[in-house]
Amino acid sequence: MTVPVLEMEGISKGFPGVQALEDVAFRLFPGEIHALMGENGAGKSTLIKVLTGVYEADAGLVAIDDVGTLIRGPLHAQRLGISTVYQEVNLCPNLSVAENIFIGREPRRLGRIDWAQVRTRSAELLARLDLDLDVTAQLGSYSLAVQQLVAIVRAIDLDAKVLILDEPTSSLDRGEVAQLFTVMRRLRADGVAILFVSHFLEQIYEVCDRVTVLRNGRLVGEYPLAELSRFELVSKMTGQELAALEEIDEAAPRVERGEKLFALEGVGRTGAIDPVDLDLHRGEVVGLAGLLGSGRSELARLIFGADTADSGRITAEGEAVALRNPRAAIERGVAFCPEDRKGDGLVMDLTVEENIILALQAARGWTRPLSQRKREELVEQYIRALRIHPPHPQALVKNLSGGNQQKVLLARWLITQPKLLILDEPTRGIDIGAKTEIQKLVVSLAGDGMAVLFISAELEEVLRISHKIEVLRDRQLVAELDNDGSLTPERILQTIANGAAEK
Amino acid sequence: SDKDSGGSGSGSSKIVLGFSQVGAESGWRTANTKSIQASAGTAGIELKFSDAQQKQENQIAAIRSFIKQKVDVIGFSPVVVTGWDAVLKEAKAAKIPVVLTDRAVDSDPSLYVTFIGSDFVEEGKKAGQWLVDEYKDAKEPVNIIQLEGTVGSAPAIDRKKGFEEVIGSNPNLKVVASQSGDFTRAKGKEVMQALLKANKDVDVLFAHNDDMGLGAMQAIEEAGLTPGKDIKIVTIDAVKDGMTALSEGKFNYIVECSPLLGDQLMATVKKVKAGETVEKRIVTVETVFDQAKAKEALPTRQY
Amino acid sequence: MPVLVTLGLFLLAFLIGAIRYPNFGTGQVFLDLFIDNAFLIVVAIGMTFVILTGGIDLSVGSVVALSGMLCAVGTMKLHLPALVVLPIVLVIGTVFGAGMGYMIQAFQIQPFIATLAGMFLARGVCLTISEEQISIDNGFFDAVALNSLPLPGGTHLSYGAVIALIVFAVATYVLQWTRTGRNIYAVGGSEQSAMLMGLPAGRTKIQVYAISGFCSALGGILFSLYTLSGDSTHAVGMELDAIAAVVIGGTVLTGGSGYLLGTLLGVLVLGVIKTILSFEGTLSSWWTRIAIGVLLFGFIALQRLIGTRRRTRSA
Amino acid sequence: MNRAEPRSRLAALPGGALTRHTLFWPVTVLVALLLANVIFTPSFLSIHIRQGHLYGSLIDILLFGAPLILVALGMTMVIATGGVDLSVGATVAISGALACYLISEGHGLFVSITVAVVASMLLGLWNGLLVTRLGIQPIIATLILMVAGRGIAQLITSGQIITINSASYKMIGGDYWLGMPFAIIIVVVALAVTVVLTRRTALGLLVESVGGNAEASRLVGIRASGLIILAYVFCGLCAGVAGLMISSNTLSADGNHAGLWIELDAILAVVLGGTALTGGRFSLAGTVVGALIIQTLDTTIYTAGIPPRTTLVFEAVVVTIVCLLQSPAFRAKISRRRRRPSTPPLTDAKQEVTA
Ligand SMILES: Nc1ncnc2c1ncn2[C@@H]1O[C@H](COP(=O)(O)OP(=O)(O)OP(=O)(O)O)[C@@H](O)[C@H]1O
Ligand SMILES: Nc1ncnc2c1ncn2[C@@H]1O[C@H](COP(=O)(O)OP(=O)(O)OP(=O)(O)O)[C@@H](O)[C@H]1O
Ligand SMILES: [Mg+2]
Ligand SMILES: [Mg+2]
Repeated sequence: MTVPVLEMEGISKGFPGVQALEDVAFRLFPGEIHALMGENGAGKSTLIKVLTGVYEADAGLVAIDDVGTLIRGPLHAQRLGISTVYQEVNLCPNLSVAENIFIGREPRRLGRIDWAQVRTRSAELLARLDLDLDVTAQLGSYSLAVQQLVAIVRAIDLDAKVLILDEPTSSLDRGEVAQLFTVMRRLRADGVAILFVSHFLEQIYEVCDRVTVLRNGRLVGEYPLAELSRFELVSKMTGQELAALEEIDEAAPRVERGEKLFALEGVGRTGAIDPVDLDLHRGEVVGLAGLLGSGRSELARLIFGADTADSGRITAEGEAVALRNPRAAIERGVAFCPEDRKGDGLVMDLTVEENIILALQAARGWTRPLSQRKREELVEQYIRALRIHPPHPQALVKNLSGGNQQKVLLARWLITQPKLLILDEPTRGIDIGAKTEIQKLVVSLAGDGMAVLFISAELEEVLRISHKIEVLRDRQLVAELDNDGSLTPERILQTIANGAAEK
Repeated sequence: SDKDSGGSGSGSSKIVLGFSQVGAESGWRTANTKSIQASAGTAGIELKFSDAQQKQENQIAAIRSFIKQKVDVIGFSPVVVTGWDAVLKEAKAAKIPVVLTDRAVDSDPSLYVTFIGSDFVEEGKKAGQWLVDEYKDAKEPVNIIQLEGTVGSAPAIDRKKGFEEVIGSNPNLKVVASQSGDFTRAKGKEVMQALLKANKDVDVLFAHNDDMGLGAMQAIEEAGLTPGKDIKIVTIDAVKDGMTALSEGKFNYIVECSPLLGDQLMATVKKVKAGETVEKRIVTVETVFDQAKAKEALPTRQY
Repeated sequence: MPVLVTLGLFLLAFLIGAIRYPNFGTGQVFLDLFIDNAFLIVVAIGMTFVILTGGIDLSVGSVVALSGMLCAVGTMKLHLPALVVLPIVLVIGTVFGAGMGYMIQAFQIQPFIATLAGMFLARGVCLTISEEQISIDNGFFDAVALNSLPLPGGTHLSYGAVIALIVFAVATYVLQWTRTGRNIYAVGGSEQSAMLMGLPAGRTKIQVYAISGFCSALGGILFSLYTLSGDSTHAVGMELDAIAAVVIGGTVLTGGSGYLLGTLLGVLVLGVIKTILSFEGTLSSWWTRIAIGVLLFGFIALQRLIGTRRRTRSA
Repeated sequence: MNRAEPRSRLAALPGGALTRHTLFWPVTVLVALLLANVIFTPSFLSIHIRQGHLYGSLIDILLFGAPLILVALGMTMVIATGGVDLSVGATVAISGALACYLISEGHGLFVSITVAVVASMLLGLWNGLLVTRLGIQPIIATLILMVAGRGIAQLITSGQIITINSASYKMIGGDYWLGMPFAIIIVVVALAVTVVLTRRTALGLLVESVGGNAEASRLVGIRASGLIILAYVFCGLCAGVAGLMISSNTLSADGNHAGLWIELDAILAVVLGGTALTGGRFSLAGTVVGALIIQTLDTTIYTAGIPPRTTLVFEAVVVTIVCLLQSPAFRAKISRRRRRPSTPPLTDAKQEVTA
C-alpha cells in the first residue's frame, strides 16, 4: 500500500474522570474498508470525534495525505474530504428528508436554492439504497432506521476521500445492510477509504479488509482481517480468552408457556398498523420480525399506550383494559424500552442512577422515594450485571458511550420487574459480550414467568431467544411462526417476501 | 360624506371627545382620569377614552383611530414631549381640533388649540424655593437626599432641573445623594434605607412625588429618626396620603400638582367646538401646602 | 397550518370590528395597522430569526430606543446629514447584535441572559447619551415621515410601512431560498446535529443575533420616523410584544419551526386588538388591560383548539 | 474548542476542583460585591441591635431581597419543568392588592391573607392549565396573565394606592420577630420546605426528568401535566406570599407598581444560580445566591452613588461578568491564553515533521 490518506498518532483524550483515549495510533489507506473494533466505551466514537475536530485532543497528531493538519471542526473536516456518519443519528428532525440530505450544499440557481432539484436528486440518491420515501416529509416522522439510512445517503454523496461510518447498521435489517455494503464496495473500488464501526462480527468479516482494535482507550493493534479469526478478534477486544462466541450459539432453552397474559384483538391504528390479533403468554418470548418500516415499533407502541389505538380491544389477564397512555399500561405491568434512546428514552442531563430508577420511581409516585440504600443496591446490581462502563452511578448519562447508554435504558425497565416487557431493539449498539448477557437475561426472565415482546433488526438474535415469531410486512401481521428449532432466518425472510399467511 | 355621524350613533348633537390617556401608572393619574370622566358626564360630552399603557406608539395609534372615528375634538395627555408632528398634522388635515392636557408637546403650536396643565419645572422650583427660604440662615452645609422619579420620565427630569436650579443659589444646600425611586413607595423606602446607611447626617429629603416620600418616611422611622424633625421632607403632588403625613407633621412641605383638570378640559372643549378662541396656555390652579394648610385642606381632599 | 388559523382569526376579528364599529371596516383602518406597527413588524421579523434557532433576544426594545436616540443625536446634536446617520445606526445595531451572538456562541451563555444584559446596556447607554427627549427636525426625516405613499381608493401607506413590507419580503426570501436561511432552521432543529453535519452552526447563531440587531436598529429608525424624536423611554417592553407576535404567528420557542408570514399576522393580531379597544372607547385603564389579556387568550386558545383538532384528524 | 462537549455538571464528577463547583463563581461575585460596599460604607458588614432588632445593611439586603428570593424559588421550579412564568409580577400585585383591600374593608387579617394566597395559587393553576391542557407555550400563556393581571390588581385598588394600618400585617414583610425580620424567617422556612419537598421526595427527580426530556418522561409513566401544574401553582403561591411581603413592607398596595419587572429579576436570579432556562437540572441554592446578587447589586448602586442614568450600564456589566465567569468555555479560553507560550499547538509540531 501507498501513503495513508489519514494517519493519527499518539492521540490522547481525557474527560473529567475518564481517560477515553490514551496514546492511540490509527492509519487509513485509500481503497480499504477498515474496521474499528472495541467493547462499549472502548473509545471508538471518541477517536472519530477527535478525528473530525468535534473534540480537541489533549495530545497527538493528525495527518491527512501525510500533511499535519489541525482539524478545526466537522465543517473543516468535510472540506478536507472527510465525510462522517456519527453514531447517534445526527440530523435535523424538523427538516424534510430531502433537505437533510442536501443542507449545506444545496444546488442553487441564480443564487437561490433550487428546491425542485433538491427533491429529485435526493429521491435518486435514496433509490440507490432502494428507498422510496416521501422526501418532502419531515425527517422526524420516520423511524430511526430510516433516519439512519438518510444519514448514510447524505454522507456517501459528499464526494469524500474518507468516509467514516460509526455504527451505521445498528438498526438496519439484512436487506438494507446488503445495500449499504454494495455501495461501500463500490466506493472502495473508487479509492475511497472507509472507516467502519460495527458490533456485528459477520458484517465486519463480510466487508472489511483490516481492523484496528481498541480496548479501554488503548490501542491493541492493527491486523489484516484475513489473518485474524473471530475468536482471536474477540479476545483482543475483551482482553480475555473467553469463548464468548460459543455462548452466543447456544440456543434458548425451551420453557413451558404459561397462562395467557395479554390478548390483542384487532388492535390497530390508522396509518400506523393494521388491526392485529396477538396473544402474549407468561414465560414466552415473542419475537417480531419484519423489514424496516413494517410496523414493529408501531405495534409495540400501541400495546404500551405510547400511541392510542383506534380500533380493537386488549384484554389483560382476562379483563378488558384500555391502555390509553403509558401510565395505564405501566399500571398493568407493561414495560417498554423504546428504540430511540436519545429521543424517547434517556434524560441526558440526569445521572446514570437517576435514569435507572426513573421508571420505578415514577410508578411509586413522588411521595414515596426509593431509599438511598435501595437505590444504590439496585443500581450497583445492574451496573455490574450489564457491565455499564464507567461504573459510576453519578456519571451523567450523556457522557456515556452509545452502547452503555443503551444498557442504562435496559436496566431502567428490568428493575421494574414487569409482567410484560417490550424490548424494541434492546441490543442496538451493544457489544457482543454484553449482548450475550442481555440475551441470557431475557431468557431467564421469561423462565421466571415474564412475557417478553422482542424486536430486533437482527433475525438471528430474534430466532435465538424467541419461542414464537410474528412476522410483519407493510404494517400487517402476516404470519405467526413457531420457533421449533427448524426455523431459519432464510425461512423468515421468505415469509416476509411471500407474505402468505402461514397461521 | 358622513362627516357628522360622530362616533357611535348615539345622537349626533352630542359633542364627541376622543381622549387618549397616558395610562394608569399612579394614583395621581387615576384621579386625573376620573376627573375627566366625571366632568364629561356632567358636561354632556360623549367621551371616547383610550388608555395608552405609557406607550407613545399606542397613543399615536389611538389618536389616529379617533381621526378615523371622526370625533369632534381630540384631547390627550402626551406620554412624552416630542414626536407628535405627524399625527397632529393628520388631525389638522381632518379638521379636528386638539387639546393637550397635563403635559406639553414641542410641536408647532399651530397644530393644537391649547394646553391645559401644570409645569413640572415650576414645581421643582417651588420645592427648591421652600428649602432656600427655610435654610437661608444656615451656616453649615445642609445635606439633601433627592429621590428622583422614573429615570428618563418628563416629571423626573423637569422637577430635578427646577429644584437644582433654585437651590444652586445657596452653596450650603448640597445634594449628597440622588437616586431613582421609580415614583413608588416600595422603591422609595428601599433606596432611602440604603442611603441612610451610606450617608450620615442627612437633613432634608426631596422626593419627586408623595409616594416615594411616604416610603422614605417609613425608612427614616425604622432607622430610629423622626421624619419632619431629624430629616425634613419636601415632596410634590399632594395626594391624600401625603397630605395626611403633612398634617401629622411627618412631611414639611408639599407642592401641589393637581390632577383635577376635567372641568377645565370640558369647558375648553365646548368653547373650541363653538368656534370661540381659547388661550394657548391654560394654567391649572395649583398651590403649595405647609403643615398648617394641610390640616385645613385635608378633610375636603378628593384624591 | 397554524399560519392559516392565525390568518382566519385575524380576518374574523377585523370583520367583527367592522360590523361593530362604524368607520372601522375601511381600507385605511386596515392600512393603519401596518402604519402604526411598521417598527414592530421589522423588530418581530428579527426576533423570528432568533427564535427559529431556539434563542431569544430581549434587547430589541432597548436597541430600538438607542437607535432612535442615535438618529436624534446624530442629526440634531452633531448636525450630520441623515444619510450618514442612518447607515451608522444600522451598523451599530448589527454590531451590537453580533456581539451578543458572539457571547452566546463562544462562551455558551444562555441567550436570555446575554440579551438581558444587552437590554440593560443599550437602555443604559441611551440614557447616558441623553435622558431627555430630542425631537428630530431634519429635512430628510420630515420628508419621509410626513409624506406617504398614496394608494388607490384615497388610502395611503406610510413609507415606514413600505419599508417594513420590503423587509418582510427580503427576510422571507432569505429564510426560504438561501443557505443561511436553511441553516437557521437546522440549528433550531438541533444545534448539535447541525454542527456535526458540517453546517456553520456557530456562525449561524451569531448571524441571527446580528440580523435581529439590524432589524432592531431599523425598527428604531422607523420608530424615530414615526415619532420624529429620540427618547430613552421609547419601546419599553417592546421585546415582549415582538415575542408575542412571533409566537402567535405559530413559531415555536424551542426553535426550528415557524414562518415569517405568521409573525406578520401576529403583529396584525396585536394591532387589531389595540384598534378594537380604541374604537370601543369606553374602557377604563384597567379594563383595557384585562380586555387585552382576554382577547389575547381568546386568540391563542382558539388557535390551539382549531390547530389541534386539525392535527388529530389528519393523523 | 471543545465545541461539542456538553456543559457538564462538573461538580458531580470526581476530580472537580472547588472552582468547578457550579456555585463557586456566583458566590465569589456576591462576596466581591459585598466587599466593594465596604469601600463606600465602612460599616457595611456590621450588624447591631437597634430598637430591639437587628439592624444593618446586610439585614436590609435580606429583608428587601426576601420577596425576590421567594419569587425566584417558584420560578426555579417552573423553569425546571421547561417553562417560564412571566405573570409573577402581576400575581404579586394582585395578592398585595387583595389583602390590603380586604383589610381596609375591615376583614380579619387571617381571612384577607388566606384569600390573597388562595387567589395567587388559582392564578398559578390557570397558568398551569393553559400550559398543560391547551398546550400553549409557557411564555405566551403566562404573558396573558402578565397583561391582564395588572389590570385585575388595579381593578381591585381602583387604580389608587390602598394604605392600611395594621401592625400585624406589617409583620409579614416589614417587621421583626424575636429581633429577626419576619420576612427572612418566611423565606428560610419556604426554602427549607422546598428543599425537603424536592430533594427528600422524588419530586425533584421527576421534575428534572420532565424538564429534561418530556417525551421520555411520558414513556416512563410520569404524570407530567400534574407536575407542571404543581410547579405553576407553587410559583403562584410564592409570588402571592412575596406580594404580601411587598405590600406589608410599606403597608400599602400599589396595583400598578408592585412587582413590576420582578419576573425578569427572578429569571435572572435563577439563571445566575446556574439553572438552565431549557429546563431539567435545577439548583435552589443557586437561585438564592442569584437573588442575593441582584439585591446586593441594587444596594451597591444606591450606596456607591452611581447616577441613576448609568445604573443600567453598571448592571449590564456585572451580569456579563458573572455569566462569563460561570462559563467554562470562557475560563478555558482565558487559561489557555495564559498557558499558550509554554505549549505550542500540536499542528506546528507535526507540520515541522512532515512538511
Ligand atoms: N463528553 C464526554 N464526557 C465524559 N466522558 C465521555 C464523553 N464522551 C465519551 N466519554 C467517555 O469516553 C469513553 C469512550 O466513549 P466512546 O463513546 O468513544 O465509546 P465507544 O467505543 O464509541 O463505545 P460504544 O460502542 O458504546 O459506542 C467512555 O467511557 C465514555 O464514558
Ligand atoms: N418506505 C419506508 N421504509 C421505512 N419506513 C417507512 C417507509 N415509509 C414510511 N416509513 C415510516 O417508518 C415507520 C415504520 O414504523 P416502525 O417504526 O413501526 O417500523 P419498524 O418495523 O419498527 O421498523 P424500523 O424501526 O426498523 O424502521 C412509520 O412511522 C413510517 O412513517
Ligand atoms: Mg460509540
Ligand atoms: Mg422500529
